[in-house]
Amino acid sequence: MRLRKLTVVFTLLATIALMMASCGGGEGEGKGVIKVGLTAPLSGVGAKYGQDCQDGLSLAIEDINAKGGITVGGKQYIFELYPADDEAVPDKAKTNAERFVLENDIKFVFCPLATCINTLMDMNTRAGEEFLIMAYTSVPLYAQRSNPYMVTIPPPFSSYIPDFIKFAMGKGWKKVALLQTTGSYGELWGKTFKEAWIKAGGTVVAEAPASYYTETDFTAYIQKALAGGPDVLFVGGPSQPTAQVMKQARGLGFKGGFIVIDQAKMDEIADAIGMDMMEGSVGVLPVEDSQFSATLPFAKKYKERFGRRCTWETAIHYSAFHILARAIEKAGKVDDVKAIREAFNAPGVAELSGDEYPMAFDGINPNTGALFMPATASYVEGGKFVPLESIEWWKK
Amino acid sequence: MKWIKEKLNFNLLVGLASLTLAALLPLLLQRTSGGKYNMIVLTYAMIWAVAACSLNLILGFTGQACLAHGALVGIGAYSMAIMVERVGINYWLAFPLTCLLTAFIGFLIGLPSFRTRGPYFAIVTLCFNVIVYATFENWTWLSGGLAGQSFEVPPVLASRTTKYYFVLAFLALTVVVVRQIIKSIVGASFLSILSNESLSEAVGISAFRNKLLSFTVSCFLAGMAGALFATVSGRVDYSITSFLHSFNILVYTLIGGVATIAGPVIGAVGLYYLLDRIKGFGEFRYVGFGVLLILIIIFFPRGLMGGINQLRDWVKEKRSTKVAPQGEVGS
Amino acid sequence: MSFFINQLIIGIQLGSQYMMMALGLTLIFGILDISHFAHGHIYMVGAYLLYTFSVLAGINYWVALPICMIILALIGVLVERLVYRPLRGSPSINTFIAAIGLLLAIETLVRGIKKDAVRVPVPVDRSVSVLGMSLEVQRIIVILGALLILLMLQWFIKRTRLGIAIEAMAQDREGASLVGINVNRISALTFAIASALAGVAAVLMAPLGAITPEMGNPLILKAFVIVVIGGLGSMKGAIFGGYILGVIEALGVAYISSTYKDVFAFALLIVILAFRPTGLFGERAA
Amino acid sequence: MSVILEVDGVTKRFGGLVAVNKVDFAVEEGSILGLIGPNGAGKSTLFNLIGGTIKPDEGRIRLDGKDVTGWPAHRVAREGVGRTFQTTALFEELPVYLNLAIGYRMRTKTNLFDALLRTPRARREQKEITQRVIEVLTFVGLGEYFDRPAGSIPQEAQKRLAIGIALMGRPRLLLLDEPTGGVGPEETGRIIDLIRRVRELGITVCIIEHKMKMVMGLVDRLVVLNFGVKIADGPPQEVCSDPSVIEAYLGECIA
Repeated sequence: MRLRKLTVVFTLLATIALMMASCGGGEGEGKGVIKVGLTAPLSGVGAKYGQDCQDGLSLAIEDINAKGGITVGGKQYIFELYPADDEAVPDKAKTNAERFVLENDIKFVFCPLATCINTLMDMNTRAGEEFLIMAYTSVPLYAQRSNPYMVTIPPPFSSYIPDFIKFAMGKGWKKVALLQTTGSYGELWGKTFKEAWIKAGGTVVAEAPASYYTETDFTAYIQKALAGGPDVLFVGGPSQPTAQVMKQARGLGFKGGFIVIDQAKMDEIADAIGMDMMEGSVGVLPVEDSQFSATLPFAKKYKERFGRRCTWETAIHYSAFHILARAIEKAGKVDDVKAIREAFNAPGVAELSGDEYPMAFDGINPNTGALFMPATASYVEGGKFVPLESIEWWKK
Repeated sequence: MKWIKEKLNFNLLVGLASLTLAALLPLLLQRTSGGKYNMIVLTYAMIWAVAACSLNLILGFTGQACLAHGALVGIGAYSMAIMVERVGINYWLAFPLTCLLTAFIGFLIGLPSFRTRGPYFAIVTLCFNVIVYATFENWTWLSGGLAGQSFEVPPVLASRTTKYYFVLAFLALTVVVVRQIIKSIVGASFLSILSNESLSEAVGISAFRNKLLSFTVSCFLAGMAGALFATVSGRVDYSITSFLHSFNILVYTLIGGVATIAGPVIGAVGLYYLLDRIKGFGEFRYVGFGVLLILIIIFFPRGLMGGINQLRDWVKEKRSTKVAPQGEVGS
Repeated sequence: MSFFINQLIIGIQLGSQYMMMALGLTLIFGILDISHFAHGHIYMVGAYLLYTFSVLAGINYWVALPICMIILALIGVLVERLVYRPLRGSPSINTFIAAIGLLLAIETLVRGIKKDAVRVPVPVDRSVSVLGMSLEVQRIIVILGALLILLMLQWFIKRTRLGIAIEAMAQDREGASLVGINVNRISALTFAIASALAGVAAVLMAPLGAITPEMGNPLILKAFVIVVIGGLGSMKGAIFGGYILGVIEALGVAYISSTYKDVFAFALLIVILAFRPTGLFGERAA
Repeated sequence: MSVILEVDGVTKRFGGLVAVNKVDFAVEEGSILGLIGPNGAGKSTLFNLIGGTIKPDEGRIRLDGKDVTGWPAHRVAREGVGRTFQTTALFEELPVYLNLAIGYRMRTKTNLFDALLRTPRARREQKEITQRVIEVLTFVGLGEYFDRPAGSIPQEAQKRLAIGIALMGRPRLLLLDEPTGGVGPEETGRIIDLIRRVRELGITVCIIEHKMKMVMGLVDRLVVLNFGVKIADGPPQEVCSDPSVIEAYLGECIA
């Protein structure tokens, strides 16, 4: 018995030692290396989301490095990605960022979650430890407090709302029932949408937000929503449960339309429940129906390689990374965060064409650091996605 | 009692030595930026060690499995941040107030909960945690929603090194508090409930009151862990109230060694550090961690410290020919 | 009125699922004193097994049902053998830690194999109209299936030698081992039955939703709440508790607040336990 | 002599079963009362009722004239009732001296703050506890085991320890539930001797016992229970010749 115990102890110790040993990262070669951090949920519920983001960055780095990297101040540099799991918990994102900055000497950190970005914003301006946050969130955090070293990639979620409402009202739908996810993000969306909807002359007949993360059966919620006799349901959270809500609503005899918040991906919903059930839905345009000519080939290449559907997370991270690379090149320095952030403002840097990149960008707001990425909604009619005109929200 | 004194002195010596070591560590760590990172990780780890010690008081020494410590730490963190930022109370006043508030909330939870026993109590506290989490997640006025509640730390505590020492001081205080309680007749009453509840009732110890007392103290310390968390992180959001934290604290306590004074500290600091270090292994690290948990709990049911104690007893047994210490019962 | 009745039916269907999970848990607790917190993950594995057989291998849904049950029962036996048996006699908090380790390992493993959520088609893809509101046939199958399973289990417990041994052990563990009941065999059997029950629940419920590695988490919490409300180890408690919680949840969403639904369900439990510290059907504390 | 314990028409039902049925008796101060009866007669239940572990459905229990019916166990204990349990109850993982110290807890006033700050009161009481532990340790003769975990000492020593724990709080009434159960004849003598010495301290003793020989020589009075009902009450010799008792015991009593 004692011997067995000892064996176990030694095995454990050996495993731990091995783990520790193999923790050291690989060293760069002759060229200079620019390290880029990503803190995202890479395990747990959000693992797929984080993986999509990581894939976008990895592909971009692969492509750039294959072309020999970038030239900064006459020296060749290649990129290296440091992904770290934060399990969608802000204080883990925070320690990840601390590690990036202190252990890995990283100056650029991508982060795809609003709560986590918030904690990063507390720390990226410390003297001597500055880093640039590449924020992937449709919550306009810059509106609440400015951060000199933050670049926000996607459009604010509110830019979709006018199109959503115009579409729904155009169908003659006036009564909406709110059925989006609970939690802070869902609440924010719900509140903003509700105000706009009422302002546009609509009414809210029922409110039954459900926890998309823990519920598996939404019938009770849907029945409550349907009891008010709505023309259209406001739904959305992660794609899978959103699909579930829509399917069950149809199962319960709902014939109207759906307004789907941007967190849910229309193509994933279509995969899950088919286009028939989505008739009359409006949401974010799916990747494969993009108006940009470079998107579809990118998505195809991605699918061939990873066997999974390409999401906007991947496409947008891929594109945004190229903007970052250009800014570094333009700044002529690899570690001066201030200069690099300013280089984003230079003409041409934050402008990508949709013919070359899966997502087009049209510049940056020099003050807030929000990139100008068009928001495009689409609705489902006759079993097909019909894109609406892309919204150049920054012009309003 | 002489022999106790000898043993205590040995433990005291080990404790003081570790404290000195911990106090000297920053001098080394400060030199490199990688070291600074380790300091941050250790600071967080020590906060969880405070929480684990607080759980140990109610779980290890009183025998009541509480699964609400995540919520309690969260309540502490939020109350600290809200008191300082929204109410405008001075930091140094808010700190003790936070501990007292958390203790009071714990007292209120304890009143109905301690009517139940064993697994029932565990589930009641787990439910409380779920309620707290759902409330903080959805009631954005209270929790600050996605942004959470930001928190201005007094300038004295701004640097990493002072934060480290600040947390270390409170960890040391926690250990001393737990020790003082456990080595006293008050702690003996707690132990008696853990050991045999009906007998302790029969010798005039009210199990209900003592459990409540132990739980209230435990909540006080959990609130302190929360206040420290707010101090170190500078921002509190609803994820801190998650019951996953309760599970983590429980794991730290049990793996380190339940019902020992050093166990929870070793468990929390060791495991937190280890889990941070193996982040690079991708998702599958949790398969390994899960299996590791099972193996440890099977082969070392009393945790690491329990294992060490067993080993020590075994060595002692081998070495010494037993001398009955007749008539040496002096204090 | 029809809205109320519809919510009631939904509640009963939710309750059927809860009941099947809670029954397994309460059996395991009553007989072995184990808080099998990984039971929800066994359920999740069951759903993935269904996906494997019915979607990937193309086996008929109704044929896949018993296969999944059997495989899950074997997994249950394995879990008992490898994880819980070495822990027999140690404090229940230790088995709880082991359960946490187990669920971490299972969930991560499954997610590592299949990252995306999967779905299985509904075997009877139709809806019927009940009092002016339509209802998927699968829901009725869940309700009836659960009842059938319940009856079979009752028959097994009351009429077969093994079943009687199980009940005897649930009521008096020490006594049972004294009269020569083989404890090892009974615990393996208990895990097999509980896991098979989870398998039925998974197979019946899976077509109604997405299959994800974390689908067991909310369910296990609810199931534990039910077991505790009903009284640990009480089968009657698990059955009633399951239906009660399902109905309360459905009505709570409809008439109180959907956002704070869980808060009400869990608060209810605290209130119940404050007045009946050992649950509704648990034996009274001396 | 005054009556210290008065049991007045006490009834306890478990489900449909009446475990204790309208039992009344009184115990005089300084005496030893024996409580006998076949298995399942309700003797231990009666002790649990007196000790406050369970509450009676009917009837009153008075200590020194004070009505303690339905009081929780810890309050009854503070009134001066010490007790042992049928299956020897100890704090098994804790060392013997701590077992005893816990028994004295109810006589101390040290609170949490005293303990944290080691106030003069805490120190004084700590000394007091130590003294009392030594006293009792010597009295029950467990000095050699004082630092051993209580669960690891011999069966008979455990029985004496259980009595010691009950004695720590200076009880006036001691309830002993089969103090010699499962103990060999030689060691039984030591325990009986201990009980006699307890009585010499002026402590009233109620004792449940199966070993008739031992009971006969020890007690001043006998109460006999059968199926929850008191069937006899009086001096030992008198009770033993009672025909209903002989019937209940199938003549075993005389032996």
